[in-house]
Amino acid sequence: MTEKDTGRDLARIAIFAALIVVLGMVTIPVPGGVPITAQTLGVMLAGAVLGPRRAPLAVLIVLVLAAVGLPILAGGRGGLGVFFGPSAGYLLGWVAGAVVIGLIVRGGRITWWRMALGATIGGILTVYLFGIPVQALVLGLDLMPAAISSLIFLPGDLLKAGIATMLTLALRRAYPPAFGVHVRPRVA
Amino acid sequence: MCGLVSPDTTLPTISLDGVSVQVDGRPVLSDVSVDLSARHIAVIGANGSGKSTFARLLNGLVRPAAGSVVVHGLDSTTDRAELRRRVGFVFTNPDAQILMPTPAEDLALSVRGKDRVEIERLVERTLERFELAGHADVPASSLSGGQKQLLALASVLITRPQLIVADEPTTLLDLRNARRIGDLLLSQSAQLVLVTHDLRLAERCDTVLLFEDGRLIDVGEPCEIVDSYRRACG
Amino acid sequence: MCGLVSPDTTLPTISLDGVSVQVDGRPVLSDVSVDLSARHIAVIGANGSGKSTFARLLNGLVRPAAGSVVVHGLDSTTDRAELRRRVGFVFTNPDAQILMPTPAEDLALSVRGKDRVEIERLVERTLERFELAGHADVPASSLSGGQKQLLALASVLITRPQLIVADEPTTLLDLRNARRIGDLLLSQSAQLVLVTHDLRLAERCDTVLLFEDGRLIDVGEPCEIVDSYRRACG
Amino acid sequence: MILLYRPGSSILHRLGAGPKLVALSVVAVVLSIYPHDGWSIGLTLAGIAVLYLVAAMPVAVLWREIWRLRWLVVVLGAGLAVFVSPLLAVVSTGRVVALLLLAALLTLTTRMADILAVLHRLLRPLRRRGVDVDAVAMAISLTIAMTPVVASFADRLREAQRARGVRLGVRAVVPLLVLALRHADEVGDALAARGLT
Ligand SMILES: Nc1ncnc2c1ncn2[C@@H]1O[C@H](COP(=O)(O)OP(=O)(O)OP(=O)(O)O)[C@@H](O)[C@H]1O
Ligand SMILES: Nc1ncnc2c1ncn2[C@@H]1O[C@H](COP(=O)(O)OP(=O)(O)OP(=O)(O)O)[C@@H](O)[C@H]1O
Ligand SMILES: O=C(O)CCCC[C@@H]1SC[C@@H]2NC(=O)N[C@@H]21
Ligand SMILES: [Mg+2]
Ligand SMILES: [Mg+2]
Repeated sequence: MTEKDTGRDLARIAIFAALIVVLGMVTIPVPGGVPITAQTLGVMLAGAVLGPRRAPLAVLIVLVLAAVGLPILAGGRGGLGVFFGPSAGYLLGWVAGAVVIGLIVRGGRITWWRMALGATIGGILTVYLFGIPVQALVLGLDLMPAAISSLIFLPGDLLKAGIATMLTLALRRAYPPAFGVHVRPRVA
Repeated sequence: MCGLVSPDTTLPTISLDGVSVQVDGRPVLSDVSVDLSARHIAVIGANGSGKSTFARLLNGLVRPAAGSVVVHGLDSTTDRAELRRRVGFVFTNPDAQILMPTPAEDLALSVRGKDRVEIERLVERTLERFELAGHADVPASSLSGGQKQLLALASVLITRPQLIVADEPTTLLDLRNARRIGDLLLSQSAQLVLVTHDLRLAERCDTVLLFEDGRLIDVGEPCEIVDSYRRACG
Repeated sequence: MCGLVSPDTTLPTISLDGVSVQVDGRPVLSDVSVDLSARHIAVIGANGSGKSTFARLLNGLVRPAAGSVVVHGLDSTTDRAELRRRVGFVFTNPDAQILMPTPAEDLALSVRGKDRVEIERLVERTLERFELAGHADVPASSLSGGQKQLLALASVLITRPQLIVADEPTTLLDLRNARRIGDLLLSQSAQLVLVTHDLRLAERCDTVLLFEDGRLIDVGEPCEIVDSYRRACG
Repeated sequence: MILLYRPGSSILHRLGAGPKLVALSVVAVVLSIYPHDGWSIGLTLAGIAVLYLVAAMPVAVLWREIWRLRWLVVVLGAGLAVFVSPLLAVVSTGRVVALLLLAALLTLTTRMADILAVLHRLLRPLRRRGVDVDAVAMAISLTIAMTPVVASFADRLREAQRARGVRLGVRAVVPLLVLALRHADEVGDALAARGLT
């Protein structure tokens, strides 16, 4: 089966979008209006499993659904207001981050160091790169204080990167077809 | 109850000729050749014997590594799009087959492309026929198992397929729901290929195919084949 | 084959007293009272009648809104941890029950806490007993349906439970695999509560419970109850 | 967590999804840039409460939506009150709460199908840039259909762990991913079988 498998592609994109939505239930609110959320773990996993082309699409779907008002972001938030809020940059960063993770992780054989690198550079660095300036802008802060205040996310995000690495490697053992779309599932 | 109906030769034919299927280089179906023109065709056999693979050949979900599959005059590799318009496929697990958030939307999806009024009329009528009218706009995930399978079936039948392929559509259901879905499938005017572990249901068909280890080992009268399968299982 | 075994009163008892269960304020089980000390207990009834809810009460997966559930002397609300150590639960879909990447790891998970050598010995022996030795370290997701259900069962039996609760463990299986799992369950020394749509299998038990619409409407001799259920289904 | 629609016949229910979305975005922008004080925020929130009444929502629904935001209010409000000023705390928190309550009102009064139709229309111009708009629309509705399924997988795995008396913690995400991916592949086949790809 070598043909392009659009159905599988679409369904996998959608399932990761759904997974990111579900992970929104795990959250810790933080002063400053940007929550700590397990959704970033979902972004890292999407990048690793879906790759650089499809992963950002899954994230974009989450953002579109949030934009039309569905309460799917951390803490049951949604609506266009979010995209004018302090966390808007981070949300954009998720899209870029998913691409970067995909590029790094799927650039060769999946290994722990590749995954750890991808999650750190794509899932943390890239996201902050978009998130901190926008947060500074919205809250009327300077770049430096904004950057320092977002250090509060770093321990959690490093932990999530570690977890994402462990999960990806375990998933490769548990379900190898996860990393190639052209194997059909066992049917009933 | 068994084997009284003779094959209806006015029905179009399903022909497999020397068909083999491989997954990851491993053969899962070997050299299957058969011509089928009965109205109701049951497919039985052990887990992993190749039943689902056979069913999925019939609308091009699986491609043969060798041989040809011709369904109602359409080649399953070259005329796949047209084939899928004519073949309706019912899966075991309705959860995977219900693609839209609500029953009404899921049915509308099946008949998209028609004009709005026509779609609404069709959807409404179909919902009524399957006793789902009261659930048109609830989340599909909140339906009961039987209702979900009814909806999955409705979304296939609403397109008036010429051939229905159903892969164990009753396994998750209780006696009454299973009978209901079985009756519904057998009462359609379309030709039916029914994969099932329910041997009683198989006996209600006109022809039975028995698979073993990726080979089609027997075709014929329901009673005979079902009995020989029962005996083989000890 | 049917109803010849009298209840074995030396077995410990499962007692429900005026048990009701609500989900989202809707009653899904109403006022169930029953004392069970038979060895093999089957539970039958339509989709949504409350069978799974009943099964899940027995190890505290579901909490009663009213009434009490006492299993082998342990109250299901106050002694839940101990209860779960003694009750093994087999789900319909093994995919949701297999928690680790490979069969060996999954079995080891069930007996974690023992010392390493002991665990390895137990895992190895169990894999052999269930004919899974050749698959110890392959992805569990690549096993066949029958093998997965065997693994799920193995991961429960390896803990030597005193009571096995199985919720339709054979629905996804073919005749031979279903019989095999059925035989395995019935041959254990533990007490067994078996939810099933397979009425033949139910008839092989010592007592049958029939549920309808969230109520326990009948308890007794397998043949009688199964027959009355068959008749009710038309 | 999705599909909160509450059927009704109020004017807000009957208003088209498109106009509602436009109104929501305009209000979002205005609320964000208008230099609020305590009074204007109070008025805004009161106005939103009135809108809930106009939509014939029971007070319990409004309360549920507010309750859902409790942590946000406490943390954001307390943080700003301590570190900046009480007035700013009231204004900023009030602004965020107002926006989220409005968004919730939109989902409460609009069918998912109508929202999806508007999305489809919004995406249409992208077709000229070579985007397969139907595929995008399909992926979006699939996501909505799949979210409760993924949540139910998580529930089932939680039960399986409890039944086996084990706690996997984050490791439980592995079987969750397996179930989810397998489900996705089945859905992909169903899409193909229904001639949708
Ligand atoms: N995605 C897959 N990867 C590997 N092997 C597969 C895959 N799908 C099917 N197979 C193999 O193909 C063979 C035939 O499978 P098939 O699903 O057709 O059997 P079946 O008769 O439908 O079984 P069941 O009664 O369990 O549904 C089996 O050996 C199975 O293991
Ligand atoms: N988590 C839940 N949320 C909502 N309703 C539920 C839930 N669990 C069970 N129910 C409802 O409780 C009732 C009994 O369900 P239960 O699963 O016990 O039925 P069952 O007899 O096991 O059916 P089946 O044969 O389909 O497995 C049903 O009406 C069902 O819809
Ligand atoms: O829900 C939102 O509005 C967006 C939340 C963004 C959270 C950012 S992403 C990077 C950092 N890590 C976290 O856990 N939270 C922040
Ligand atoms: Mg099959
Ligand atoms: Mg059940």
